[in-house]
Amino acid sequence: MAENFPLLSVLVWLPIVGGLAVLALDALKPGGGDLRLERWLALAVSVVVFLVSVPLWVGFERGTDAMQFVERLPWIERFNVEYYLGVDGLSMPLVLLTTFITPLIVLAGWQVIKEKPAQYFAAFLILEGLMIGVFSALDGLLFYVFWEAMLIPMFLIIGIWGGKRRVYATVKFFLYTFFGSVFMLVSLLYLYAQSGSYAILDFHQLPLSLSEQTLIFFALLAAFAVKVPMWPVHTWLPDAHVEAPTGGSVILAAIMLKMGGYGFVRFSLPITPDASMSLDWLMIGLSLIAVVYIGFVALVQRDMKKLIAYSSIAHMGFVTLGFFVVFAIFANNPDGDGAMLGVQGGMIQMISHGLVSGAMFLCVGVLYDRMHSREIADYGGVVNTMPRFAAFMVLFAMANAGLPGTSGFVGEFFVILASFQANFWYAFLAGTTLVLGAAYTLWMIKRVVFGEVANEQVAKLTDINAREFSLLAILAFMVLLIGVWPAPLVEVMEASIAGLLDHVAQSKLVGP
Amino acid sequence: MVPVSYYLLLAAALFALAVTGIFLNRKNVIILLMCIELMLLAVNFNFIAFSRMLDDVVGQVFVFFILTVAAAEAAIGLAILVVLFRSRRSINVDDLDTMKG
Amino acid sequence: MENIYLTIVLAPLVAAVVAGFLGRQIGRAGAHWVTILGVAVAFVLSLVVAKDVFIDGAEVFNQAVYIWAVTGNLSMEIGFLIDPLSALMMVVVTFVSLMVHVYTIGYMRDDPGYQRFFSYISLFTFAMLMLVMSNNFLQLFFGWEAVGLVSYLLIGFWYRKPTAIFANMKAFIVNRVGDFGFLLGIGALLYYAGSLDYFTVFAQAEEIQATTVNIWGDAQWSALTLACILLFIGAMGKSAQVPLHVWLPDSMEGPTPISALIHAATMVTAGIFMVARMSPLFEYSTAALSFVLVIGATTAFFMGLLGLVQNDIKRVVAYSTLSQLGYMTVALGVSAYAAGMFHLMTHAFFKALLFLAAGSVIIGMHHVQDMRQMGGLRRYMPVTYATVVIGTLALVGFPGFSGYFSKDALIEAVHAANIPGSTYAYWCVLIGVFITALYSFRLLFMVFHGEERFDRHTREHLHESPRVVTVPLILLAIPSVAIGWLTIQPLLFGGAFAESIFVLPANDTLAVVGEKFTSPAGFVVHGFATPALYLAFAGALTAWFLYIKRPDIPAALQERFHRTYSVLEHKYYFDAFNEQVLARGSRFFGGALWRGGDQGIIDGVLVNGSARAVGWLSGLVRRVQTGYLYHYAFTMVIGLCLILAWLLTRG
Amino acid sequence: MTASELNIGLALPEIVLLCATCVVLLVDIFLKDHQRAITYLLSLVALLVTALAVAIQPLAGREFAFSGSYVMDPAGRVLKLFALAAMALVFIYSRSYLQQQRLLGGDYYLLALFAMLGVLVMISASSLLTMYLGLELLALSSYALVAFKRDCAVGAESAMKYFVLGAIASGSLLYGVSMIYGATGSIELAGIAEAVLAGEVLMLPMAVGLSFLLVGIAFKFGAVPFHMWLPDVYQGAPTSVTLFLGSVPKIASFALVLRVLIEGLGDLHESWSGMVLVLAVLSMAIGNIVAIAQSNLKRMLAYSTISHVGFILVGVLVGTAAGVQGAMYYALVYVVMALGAFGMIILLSREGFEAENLEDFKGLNARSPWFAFVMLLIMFSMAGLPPFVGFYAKVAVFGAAIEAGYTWLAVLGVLFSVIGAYYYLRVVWYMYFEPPANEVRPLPAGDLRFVVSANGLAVLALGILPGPLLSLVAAVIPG
Amino acid sequence: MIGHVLFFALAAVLLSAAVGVITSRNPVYSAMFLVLAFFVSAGLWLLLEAEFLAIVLVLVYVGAVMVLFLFVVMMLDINLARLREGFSRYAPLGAVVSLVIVALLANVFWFRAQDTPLMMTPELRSAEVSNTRELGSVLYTEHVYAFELAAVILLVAIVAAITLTMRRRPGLKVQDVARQVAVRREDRVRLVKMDADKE
Repeated sequence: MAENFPLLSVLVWLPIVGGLAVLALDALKPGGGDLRLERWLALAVSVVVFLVSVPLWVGFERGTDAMQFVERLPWIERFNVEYYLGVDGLSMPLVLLTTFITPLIVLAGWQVIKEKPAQYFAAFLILEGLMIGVFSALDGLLFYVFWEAMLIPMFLIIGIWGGKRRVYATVKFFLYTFFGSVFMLVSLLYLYAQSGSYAILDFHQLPLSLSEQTLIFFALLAAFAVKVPMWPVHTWLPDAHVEAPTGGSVILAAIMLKMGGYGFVRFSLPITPDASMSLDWLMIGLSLIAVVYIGFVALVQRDMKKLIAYSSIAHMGFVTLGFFVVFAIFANNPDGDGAMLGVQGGMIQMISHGLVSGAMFLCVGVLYDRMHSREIADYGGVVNTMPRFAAFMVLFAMANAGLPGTSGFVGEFFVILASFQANFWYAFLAGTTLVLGAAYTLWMIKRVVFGEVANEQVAKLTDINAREFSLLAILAFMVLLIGVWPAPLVEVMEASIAGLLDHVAQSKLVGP
Repeated sequence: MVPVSYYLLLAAALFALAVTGIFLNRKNVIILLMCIELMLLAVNFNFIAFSRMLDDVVGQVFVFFILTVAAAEAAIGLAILVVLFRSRRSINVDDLDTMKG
Repeated sequence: MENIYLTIVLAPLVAAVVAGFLGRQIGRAGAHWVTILGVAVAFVLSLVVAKDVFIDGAEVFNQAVYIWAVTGNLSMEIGFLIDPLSALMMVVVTFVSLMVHVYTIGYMRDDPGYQRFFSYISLFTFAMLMLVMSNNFLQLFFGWEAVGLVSYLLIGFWYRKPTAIFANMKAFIVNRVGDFGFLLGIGALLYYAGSLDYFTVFAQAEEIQATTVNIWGDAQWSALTLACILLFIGAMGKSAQVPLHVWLPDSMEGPTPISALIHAATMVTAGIFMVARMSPLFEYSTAALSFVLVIGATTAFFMGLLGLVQNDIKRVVAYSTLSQLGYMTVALGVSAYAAGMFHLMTHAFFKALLFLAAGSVIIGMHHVQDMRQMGGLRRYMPVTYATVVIGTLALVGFPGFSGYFSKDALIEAVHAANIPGSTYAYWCVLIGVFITALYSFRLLFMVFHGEERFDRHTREHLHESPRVVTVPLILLAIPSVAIGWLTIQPLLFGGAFAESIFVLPANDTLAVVGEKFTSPAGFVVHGFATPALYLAFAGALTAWFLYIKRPDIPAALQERFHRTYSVLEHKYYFDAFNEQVLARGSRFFGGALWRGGDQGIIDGVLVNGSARAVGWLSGLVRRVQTGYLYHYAFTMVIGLCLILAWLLTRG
Repeated sequence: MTASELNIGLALPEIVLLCATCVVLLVDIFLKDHQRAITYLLSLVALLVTALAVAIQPLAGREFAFSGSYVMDPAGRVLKLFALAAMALVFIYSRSYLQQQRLLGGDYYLLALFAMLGVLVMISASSLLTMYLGLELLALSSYALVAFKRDCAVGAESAMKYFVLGAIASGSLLYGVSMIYGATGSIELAGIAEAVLAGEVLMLPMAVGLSFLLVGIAFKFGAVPFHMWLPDVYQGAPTSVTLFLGSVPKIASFALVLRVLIEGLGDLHESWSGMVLVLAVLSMAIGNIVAIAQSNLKRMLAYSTISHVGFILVGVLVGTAAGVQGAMYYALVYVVMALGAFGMIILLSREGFEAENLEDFKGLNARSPWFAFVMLLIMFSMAGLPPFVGFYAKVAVFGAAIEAGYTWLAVLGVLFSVIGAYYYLRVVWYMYFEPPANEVRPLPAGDLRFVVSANGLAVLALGILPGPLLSLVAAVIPG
Repeated sequence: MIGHVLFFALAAVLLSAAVGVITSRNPVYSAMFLVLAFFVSAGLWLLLEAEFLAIVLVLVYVGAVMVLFLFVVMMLDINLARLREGFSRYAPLGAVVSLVIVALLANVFWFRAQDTPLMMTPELRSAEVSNTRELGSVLYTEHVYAFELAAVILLVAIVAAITLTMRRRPGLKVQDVARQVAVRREDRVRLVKMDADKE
């Protein structure tokens, strides 16, 4: 492939154009017509996008924290905004995660979506392009554009194809995230006013006083904490997940939550290192609350999706814990050996959670498609009628509980080890997830999968078909692969994280 | 002759009366239109007084135009009043509350 | 050699995968043949390795297989450490596993999940081998949790049985509590030693011991003590030590072969193995050793007592397992790691034997497990009877049987120890011998002797189990008898574990025991000079008296001491406490957080509350827009006044 | 008085428009109802010709005419062209509506053309006198337009309210002008600026004048607390008139602010910025909060207008070049969005039925996905979401505020925009998430269909490539 | 001195008339008070030597605008009884507001205006100066643009007034010649073909 092939642009725009093409295809044959064409087109587009994204992995130069696949054009000259794309070890895996998950979502909605399928697939394709844009934008305003624009398709996805309380859920989702994001906008504008540029890398170098940093930190926190979501701004997530269609839940859990985490490493930590340092106690505290508090809350959920949603919050707590425990480690240990472990743990946890929670939601989707219920109490003994499905479900449940050998383990392991380097009690509280995570996940599995056939509907269930099987199998393969051999993933991130930590370790305060 | 500020004060009082008239009158729209005329009259006093104070004719020119516009305004105001009356059979200010909130 | 090691590990894995994914294609026979082949290969190669290590005295093998991940300066690897300790474990694991595989063919003959079962137990063998062969903490934890997973799957193998799926969840979660400590222990070691590799960590044991850490208040702990206790919490979960023992009796809900394999012979001993492996660390922390000792002693004695009141044949064996695990732990506590390992090995054989024999009885009784409905079975099942007798004698420590050697050495070592808690431990293990004999013979008499308490229908179908069942029994009976005699010399006193187990000279209780040791025969003779043997005889005699001579007495005793009995019957109320207080408390706490915190405060007050506030404000403000012209004009005038007043007062 | 002082050629656009309007007036008298299309076309031609006159005018920076009472500069040219284009769109949108509602007279076009003339005059006003006359021209035409659906009681009521309050506002404005005249001795903006700069000003009368002037300006813009007319008028007027009121006069209002506050009284920025700040905050707050409770879309959009005015005023009060540019950009962008939004209401209206209630948008996606999508673009743009043009308007305004040190104001502003997002979302949710109340598919005329689509896409296109318009604004408002 | 007396006298009448305008319950009275106010204002303007405007005020307002007002008042058949209901409840509030405005402005024009040009008394001008000439000389030159605009505004007023008030009554019967001429036979006569009776 040519040196200056605009790979990232293609990744951003191809799905968007593809989505529009799907819509156009639908519009050109009014009155319904044959539905197959659109979904094949959607699948083709998403698969092509995935294939196009593979060179990112192959051609990625390891061992440097420089941005790669950079594209840079002036965009809004008045504000010195650029169309500036590029990836490093932090964002590239997330781009790949996005391109990997989207075809699965298209497949997951294959026959299930009866109402306006073309719009459904188009929404997801457009969403994909915007999400890739978020991960690859290196210009603050461009980032924000993608970040916010993403809300629109998601808003529609939950609102149109969601469950009974979809309107409440989707409006809550939208306003919650919008509320958080506008603070980020203000901080971006402020950074622009100070630096005269919107390039994120310029922001990184911008010296700021501690009070400025603190305010910017909180502004960014508002945006990212809502997205992650961190306690106590997490309550949109269970509602959104519960009401969203399967594909929406998957994309929400698998990718959208990661944007918050990504925001921390791309913005908060490098732009406001001193504020992050001085406020690490807050972030660590919130993360630990997320792990423990949410763990208990998850225990009592009666709705499968809600339970998984809560478990997502707890798992994302590990991400933020990993990112912010580095400061405590620095304070504890000047050479900061474990800091690397923390950030890497957080990053891997993001990727892994993307796969595992996505898979869990797909599993619930499989059941929901058949029974139209998400209530745990409506199930029981599914294994009797759906043994193959049950095997997958148990596997993903185990991954969710962080069993070694699955991807879910890697991140938690890293983060717990790292937090021990900061403080025993951090590790202690984080470690409770071993028990709590197992408890809520397995209790659900026990009630849903195992036992005698609970009722007639369960007795009539049919096992997963080839489409569903292949979906789950692909995810299972990835989950196990990362669990057994995370080295390649760790390797691509290594240099960028090292660069980040070097940067973060240096104060950028101005003045006395 | 009296100082300019006398005229200004007179105009201020007139203006205040006109304004008060507008929100005190709850019955008759026509009186509102008259109050508006009073208000413009007050403004005209200001202009003429300042014109004399500055010894500058522009102020009076302005008054000339205000008078013109005020006449046009009165015409349109009354036309609207007629329309209103035809559609409602009333020009009671209290009745003009179909739109609110 | 590396290829051999890899083959040992991978053969069961491949077998498991084949049986699991292609179960339908290869059929039932295919499934058991492929897995038995896999485990047999592993067993044979393990023997080769054992010969290499023990007889040829090969160098310790310590090498990475592949790099799992590298972060910063820390390299995490998957690798093997082959030394006497792991070699011994490999042999024990593969042998018992092989026996269980064979036995399963008969036991599970009619089960619809036949292939799945074979796949699971092969997978278990793989996981257990990974655990014992590990050369680092990461892989140790991997294996540790993986055996837990398979245990979970196997306990819940009969997934329709409500008790089974409750038991498996309980087992996993209780184990997770242990793993929680274990992981923190690993975290501590990584923090203080900067590595996950065994030897790198061991080399720094003394430095870590010197480091102090402040956990709570002003108390200064040795970092090593902290790490060791945390690690031991892991062992408490896996090896079912009080108070994390509650899962093990319930795990008997699973099929009997796995009770033998996992919950008697191998997995539950992982904790013992781990502590032995970590001996270079534990040695430097007397506090940790005392902790181990007290926990072990408590388990050994009090869990044995519970065995007396159980009527389910498998549960009796299960409590006996708990008690014996306590014995092993006690050995670890007094630094007699080798004795612990020795008892682990002998116990693996005779306890697997007892479980499989119990399984054989259960097959014969058509899955009736209540001993009160048995009796006089020796006539119908002679082979089973014979093997049970052997197992029982080994268990109670009849001189010459394997259990005798290991248990007696262990008790002697405790006697020789003088760390805090050793006196308590000594009395516990000593009286434990009496209890052991009592419940063991109680089982023997209730099942095989006395009157027949089963119905006619059962009797008509009652017969000896098929060859695939009895052959493993016989094969297991051989080491149950002989292995002690054969191996006590090299294992305990010959320094076979010198390369694996490190004991500080000051703690070396086995050396004290060894001073009197001349030969196995001498050891047997010496046994007659110790109280243990007589206590065992007393126990057997009591059992005979109560269950053969005067079967009415137990009921009377039960009446008489009903309060004590009730405590025992309720297993000291551990389960009640866990369910009523911990589980229910967690659910209550979670519910309170959910309803009160999430729905009440965050959603109710903050989120929807602010939405409501805006809505309310909206309704309020819109009322200002009355529709009346004069109000509009008034607003404008007020606005004008305010602006005017402000500008005029400002300047 | 020399020809060069008169410089009559500079006022060519106004002259052309006036002549064209007279032609339309004369032609219209002789037309029968079914021939009104000619009026319509002639009106469009009038706008086109005027636009040409604006466009071809040679312009070297700032030029004055009529002894300094008329000014033309690049900013004025941009505003004029924009206003003319908006007006043309208003006509195109209105044509079929007028037919449907049987409002067949040519009066609508005529009055609107006069209003347009007023707008042009305001844009080019460089003395308070011409500004006043332009404003009255616009206002009087607007009053008449609001009332022009004669058999509609609501229309007459809102016209009456509009008229009375508008007259008070003009009175107040005039009072202010008289004070400024007294304080500076000039009614020409350049003269006023000069006097201010030289310090030859009577400060107290100036303060009084400023207060009254601000009331007038705030009223024209519709800023709280001088906004009370706006919801009633927007709701009561025929939709085609609301469409007009919601779009073109905003440009005139901005011109008013630009000419008077920035160019004339720019050096008194410290005096007036505080008051504008209060107006801006109140407008953002009240507009957004009250809009939530509305069920009539026209009324809701009226409140949304109020809130947008608040945002525009943020740019104004900052007073820096960036702020003024932001305000101008916001005003232009707002016009585009408002046209689209009201255009959609027209599009959904049919004979004897005005789609002015939120309920009427229920299930639009099921009935007409494309128009639902267009409305979605416009609503999200109004809510200030990227990648739509409304977002950059907010960026421009708040960016300027932050550069000038008003970070807290920007925070407040974005918070209100979050509240505001709710009611825009509600429109989208009605269109997309609710089942349709009826099965009526809107079948608009071809030109309407085209223009609405183009309008919606413009919102998107200007959002994806916002650079040119921003640069244009930056170029015409020098720093 | 005479100037002062005249001013105060006229001012008093003006304010009284204004009060009359806003308090009269009959719009006709209000209109008459307004006329009075205009007359008095014209007098005051004469005092200020703005003769032209004074005359214009009387001519335009009293002669045209007020007639228009009265015409409308008479034309519309307004129920005067209802309109006479009082507004006393809000009168105190109105008084307060108007006093506040006056106070604020008085502060500027009086208390804080000493020693400023506001306190200046304009000098009487010589008799030769013609106010009308003065105005006329600038109205068509400097302010020609404004003048034209004023003309347009008047035009708008005409157009608007006609538009709003002229109506075609729906019930009005008017001949449409074009339609009469265009009538065809088919529109008027329908030939019905009927079968013969088959009794």
